[in-house]
Amino acid sequence: MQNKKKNLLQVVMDNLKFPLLAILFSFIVGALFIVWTGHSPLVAYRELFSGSLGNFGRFGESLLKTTPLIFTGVAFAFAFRCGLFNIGIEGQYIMGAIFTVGAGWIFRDLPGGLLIILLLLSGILGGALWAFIPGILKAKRGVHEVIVAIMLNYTALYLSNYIVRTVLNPSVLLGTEKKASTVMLPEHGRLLHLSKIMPAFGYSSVNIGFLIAVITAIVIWFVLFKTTLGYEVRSVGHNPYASEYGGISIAKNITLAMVISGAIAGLAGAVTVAGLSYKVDQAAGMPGYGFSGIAVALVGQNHPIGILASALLFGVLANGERKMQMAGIPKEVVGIIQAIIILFIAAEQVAKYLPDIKKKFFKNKTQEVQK
Amino acid sequence: MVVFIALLASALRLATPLIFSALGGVFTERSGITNIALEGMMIMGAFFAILVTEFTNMPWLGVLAAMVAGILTSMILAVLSIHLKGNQVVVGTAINLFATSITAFLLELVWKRSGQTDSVERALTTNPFHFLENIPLIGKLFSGMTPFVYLAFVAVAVSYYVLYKTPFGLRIRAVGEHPRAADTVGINVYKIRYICVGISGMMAGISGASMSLGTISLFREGMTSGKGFIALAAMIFGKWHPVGAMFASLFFGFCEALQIQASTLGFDFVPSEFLQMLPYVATIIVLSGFIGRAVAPKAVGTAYEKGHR
Amino acid sequence: MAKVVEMKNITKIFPGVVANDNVNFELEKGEIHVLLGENGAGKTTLMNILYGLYEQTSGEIFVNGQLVNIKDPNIAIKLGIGMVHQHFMLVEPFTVTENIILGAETSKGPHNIQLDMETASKKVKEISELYGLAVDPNAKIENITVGMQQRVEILKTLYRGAEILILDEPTAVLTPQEIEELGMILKKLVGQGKSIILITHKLKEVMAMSDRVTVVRRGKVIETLKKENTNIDELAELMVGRKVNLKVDKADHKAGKTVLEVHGIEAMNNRGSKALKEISFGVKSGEIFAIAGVDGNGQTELVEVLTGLRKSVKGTFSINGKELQKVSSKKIIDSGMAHIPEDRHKRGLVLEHSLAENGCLGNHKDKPFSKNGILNYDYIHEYSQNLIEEYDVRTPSENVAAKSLSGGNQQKFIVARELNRHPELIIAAQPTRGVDVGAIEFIHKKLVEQRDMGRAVLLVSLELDEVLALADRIGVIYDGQIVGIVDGATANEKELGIMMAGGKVNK
Amino acid sequence: GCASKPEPAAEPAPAAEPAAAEPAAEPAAEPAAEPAAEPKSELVMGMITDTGGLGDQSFNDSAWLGLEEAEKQFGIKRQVLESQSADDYSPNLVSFAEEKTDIIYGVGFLFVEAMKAAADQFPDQKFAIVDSSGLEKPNVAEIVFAENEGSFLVGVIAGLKTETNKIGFIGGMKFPLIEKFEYGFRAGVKAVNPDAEVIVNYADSFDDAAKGKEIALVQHQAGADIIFHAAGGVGAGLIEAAKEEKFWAIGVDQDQSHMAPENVLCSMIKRVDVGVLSVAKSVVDGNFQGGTLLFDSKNNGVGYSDKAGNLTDDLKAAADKYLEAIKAGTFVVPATEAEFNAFEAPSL
Ligand SMILES: Nc1ncnc2c1ncn2[C@@H]1O[C@H](COP(=O)(O)OP(=O)(O)OP(=O)(O)O)[C@@H](O)[C@H]1O
Ligand SMILES: Nc1ncnc2c1ncn2[C@@H]1O[C@H](COP(=O)(O)OP(=O)(O)OP(=O)(O)O)[C@@H](O)[C@H]1O
Ligand SMILES: [Mg+2]
Ligand SMILES: [Mg+2]
Repeated sequence: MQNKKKNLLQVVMDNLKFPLLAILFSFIVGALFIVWTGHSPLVAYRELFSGSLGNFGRFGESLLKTTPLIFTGVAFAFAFRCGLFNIGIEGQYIMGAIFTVGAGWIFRDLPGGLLIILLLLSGILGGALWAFIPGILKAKRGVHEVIVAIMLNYTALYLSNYIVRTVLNPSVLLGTEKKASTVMLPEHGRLLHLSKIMPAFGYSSVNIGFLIAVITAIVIWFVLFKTTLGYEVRSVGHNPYASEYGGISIAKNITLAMVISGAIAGLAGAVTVAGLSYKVDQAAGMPGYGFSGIAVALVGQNHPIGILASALLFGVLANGERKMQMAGIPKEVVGIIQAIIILFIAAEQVAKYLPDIKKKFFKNKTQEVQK
Repeated sequence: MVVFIALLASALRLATPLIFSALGGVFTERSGITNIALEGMMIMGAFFAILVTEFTNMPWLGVLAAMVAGILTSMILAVLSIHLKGNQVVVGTAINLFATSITAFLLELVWKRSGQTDSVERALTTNPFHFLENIPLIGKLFSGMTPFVYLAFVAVAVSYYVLYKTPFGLRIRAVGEHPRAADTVGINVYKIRYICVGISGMMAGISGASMSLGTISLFREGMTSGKGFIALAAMIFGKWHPVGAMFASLFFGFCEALQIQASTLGFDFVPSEFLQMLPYVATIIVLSGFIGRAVAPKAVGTAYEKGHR
Repeated sequence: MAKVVEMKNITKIFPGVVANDNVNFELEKGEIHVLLGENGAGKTTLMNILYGLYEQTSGEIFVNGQLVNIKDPNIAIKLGIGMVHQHFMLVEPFTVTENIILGAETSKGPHNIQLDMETASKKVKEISELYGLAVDPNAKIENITVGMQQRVEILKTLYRGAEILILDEPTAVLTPQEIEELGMILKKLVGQGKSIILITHKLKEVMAMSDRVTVVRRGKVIETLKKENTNIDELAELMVGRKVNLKVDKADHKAGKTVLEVHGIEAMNNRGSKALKEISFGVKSGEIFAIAGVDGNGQTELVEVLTGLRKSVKGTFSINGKELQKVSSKKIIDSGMAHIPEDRHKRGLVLEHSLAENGCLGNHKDKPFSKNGILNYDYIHEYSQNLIEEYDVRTPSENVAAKSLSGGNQQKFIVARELNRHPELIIAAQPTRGVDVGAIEFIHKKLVEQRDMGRAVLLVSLELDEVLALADRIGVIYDGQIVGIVDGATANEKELGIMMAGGKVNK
Repeated sequence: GCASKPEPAAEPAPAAEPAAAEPAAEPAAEPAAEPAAEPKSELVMGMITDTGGLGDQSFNDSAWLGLEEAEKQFGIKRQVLESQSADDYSPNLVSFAEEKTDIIYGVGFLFVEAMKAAADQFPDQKFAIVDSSGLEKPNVAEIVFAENEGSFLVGVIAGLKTETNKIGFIGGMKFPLIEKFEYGFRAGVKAVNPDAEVIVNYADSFDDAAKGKEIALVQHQAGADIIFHAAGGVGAGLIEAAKEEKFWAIGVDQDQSHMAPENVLCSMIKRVDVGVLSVAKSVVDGNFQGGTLLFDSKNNGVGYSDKAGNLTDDLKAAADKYLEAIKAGTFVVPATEAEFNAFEAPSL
């Protein structure tokens, strides 16, 4: 038992070492850029962190920013565990959001609790449907999911715009004037703000969507590591041939993993709509959650619990960025910091190479071959 | 007829940046590297083309700068994915984010405002072969044709020649299919891959320049609007072949031109959103094998480890 | 005799493995020198060092008397060394000519930038005629036979002007006739002044083809002998390190009812051509039925069909009367089938999973491994601990990743898992490939034990010795057909060899 | 046009007159009344862009210009937050509110719902929203413009100027605000030249300048010799095309003639800067009030401008004739498709 605990600590340390290094490094590079703009990095970073952690309200706003990142990070990680690269979270999110609004209209007369559950389920359905396409095409026809998903992202964007402009437009449903957004979600279909339970959150609009996100992460952790479904998904991700040999259907698991990933992405859309925006706007571009989700998942080592931490980091960065902007520091600095974190994590092998390089240096011997 | 020529001319212009980037994609993927960073390299190219032209007033120097910027950006992908064996798609994603941020950052630094640079005085937006426009009937096809349009087709021919008619091309294709086989006959797999990623950076750089210097003579944030991803799709659509990639790019260009011309052609009863979806949906259908299966180079996406079996 | 290659005190250390330990090796001009050793003895490693694919940890190499530093294959090629690898290094969508000239292209045009395919084709033709290696220079690799592919590999080295040829297990994929042809080609090459290193662990080939033999065991050179001065038994003993008893002790078999019934099975291979043609046979309880044959005659496809990993296009098969040709592999497992796969890394294990998680692969959906979709890790761990203990798998614990085990121990773990299913039918495909002698004996013993317990065992093996030692009945597969079924006790090697080559035996 | 006192426009008439008055035409050129006399105020004014962000060549830039002017005139401090996505609107509002910013501008009609919620949440906080009305909150000033009127005027100019009887319009995205430009413009063309055809395209973007150029080229090839845009950054492509192919572009929001003096015929003017500045002034003066502030032709909130001098006197005279009629309420300029279809050109 003693032994096991030590192992756990070691595992945690091993997994943390690298992301922490990456974060540190990218903050240093970020500082160089800040200096370049003639600002003090110390001031900038103080603004950044006070703006996101300075008081409960601000912290609440950071959690609000964190919420969709948890979802999209976990969504990405789940597919990734099955060896799939779900770059289509963007589109699945959009579909989840628009489905939610649609359901909000159709079921507007249902009582609150039931309506909210239906809304979340609709979001899940929207995302899942959209992810089913690349999933089934990969499983049955071997089409690369990345390309299909990219194509579907744009398709979702335009489809959503069309729906906003016509089907769900207040001018169509309510006969009022035409708007660039859908009808609003009815009041009783909106998620409760946490400040209602914990007044300390004050003005912050962080809502129970955050709790849903955390629960989702925990559930996905359980599914991945404690259930046969997760076992099969991970097996297929590591070795599809062996999985097939063990009676596991590759096609089924690929499709399922993609669908679940999309469902989580869709849930992100649902929670954002029901907890924050209450509608969907006509948009000229992607919301960008998909790409952030990839980053969050990678920094979190594709582990749901790690993702909770890394989503919080990215949420803090994104929220704190506001205060940096207010202090006159270009918002791009945060983008650069994020890019460098991802690059660093992507090149994880650097760390593995370091000992090798050392060895070479000292012994000047043979090239080592990694298994 | 006039409308058709206009449509064609429009498609050619819209396809030009796609052709360059898709060719870049062909080179990288043929050598075994997935290149999702085309978009980022295009952004870099578009920006530095304008930056250098702004300060030197020599647009061709701007194009050169775009190429260099593209190549340098591509080297991030090369080093991280070839030597350090990082996940190629992840590295690409990061490069895209990086390029978006850094260009916006430099834009503010240099022009003291955000969003958009000034127009450069001299750009490359005009047809270098004006006499072609006097050809009866099809002359209109050439109006608004920038040097980049011609260059794109030259690039297709050169790429085809290099890939299929030279020893270097043979080696590229071998490295993408079976790097170990190439290694055992003394071909430096890493070197080939570096060169190919570099070529893609160069191509995407020109592609970006064709949009900034060649089209609107300024740089705007977000101006590439996902064209790098479309180029990637065009490359796959074109079955990893330069000529195929060209036709796929033309198809995408044509779809967009069609959408623009919808009202003149009289089918604006189709909601524009659906016309916009057309190329994407078409790609999915093609990829699904309903029109013919495309086969990727075997080794694409996997890092090659020397001395490993 | 001039020494063309001298390798002195070569040591190569991989993380955790000493693949070559102070090895000395010499090749004389105009000889065929066999490098003999068991799987994993270090033969390939030594040759990879000579060819510049690996760098030695220590030691020196002399080629034609010159001390050389072969950092990469380019240098080896310049020194006139050519290598035909164990796994062919051919680019499938390329033509024969393209493969041959790759890396040594002829060019023309200004600045020599253009590929000159005509000249290349001509040269390929010339060389292939000179050495009697007939190939079609314009055929695509994916469309020619394995034997042809091997010729292309040899041509590749000759095209580059190789004087020293290394062939790594060239016969594993060949039919007896092709092996004979290869022997003639090698003689011809030697006649033209080339020197050849031939890697194999097949003793008969040594006697047939070599001038001298160097025996390697566990990374060390045991001895170098002239062929005339040795015999098969001595070589076997040197290779393994002790008297080998190729006979496995087993009692007479008492076959019972037919467990596996295969009837008229046909299936395609990955390239879409027919790999199995009207295969029919049965395996009874209490017997070991072996499928013998040269690699690539449909064995892999047959096993895949029977285990549900490949769909058959025609025919039926059943376990205990239950028809299974259209069901999933999980259903087949549940019908009482256990499967030791031919490729443990590809099929047998999820290398990144722990041993515990590998131990329940295939059973993970069954009680008590899981209930209502939730895994019972306590039981899974306990179960794997038992497997490890019972089958003497050398590992620190069941928590380590499967990839950290040695090949032999991985194989033992797979055998443990499969046999512990208490199956009615065991399909063992190349169960001892690439494992050391100790493990081989252990696995053989286990298989016989299962037979004696009344289970049906289908053994698919490329090693004729293994087949002869274990089988009660032997079916010979050739070109996707069972060309004959003979009794294990009375079968002899010569008879089987003829059948494996597609010949008819008149009795 | 010459500066005339603007009338308080909206229904709940704001006590404070929109301070836009004086510098209506060239605010930057005319120094403020008594800049030195004004004590440096400690006021902080925050502005939140929509997803277009700064550099959109449209209302975000223009609003920022208004605050720049306020900074110059009243010594206030201005801060900006750029929204990355629609989900940022509400948190960005809250962020400023939490800092007790003296007034918060939300630029763009998409802010409306977020603004409504924020206004309830922070009843003591002053807000202003650009391009939207109908909130009717005491702490939200709503700055709206009669884009259709300005567009009508340039439509008149285009309708008279065209030689091919074909005129182009490029919109950013097809939503009501942009349609207001479209139908106002088309009504203007129709009023003076019922035979002229208006080719309409939407770019579905406010950034894709390349597409803007392509649309312009296509419209030009289809015969259009004058093209008007209401598409933010996409317009850069139109103006580039006009420069190359030597036809006329009509700018939007601000005078865009500097981008191509020889090819920008004139610009439709929408004084977001003035709107923003006037609300800023009301804050400085301490008479801020919620409610709608309409900027239309009457108070020179919209109009046309021709800094490059490309308009002949005839054209100007014609446009001014309609301007006066609009001011006088002789006719109402359509803003939607339905209104346009019902629109009868007035005979002046
Ligand atoms: N790339 C490598 N990295 C680490 N260990 C290796 C590598 N290649 C071989 N080995 C180890 O070196 C030893 C010798 O392997 P080698 O392939 O040379 O054997 P071999 O005699 O060719 O066997 P076979 O008959 O199976 O081909 C083995 O124990 C193997 O595990
Ligand atoms: N990179 C490696 N690291 C450690 N051991 C390795 C490595 N590659 C191969 N081996 C081991 O070396 C031994 C020989 O490897 P090899 O690749 O020849 O496979 P094999 O199982 O012998 O197959 P074959 O019968 O086709 O030769 C095997 O036991 C294998 O597990
Ligand atoms: Mg081997
Ligand atoms: Mg070997």
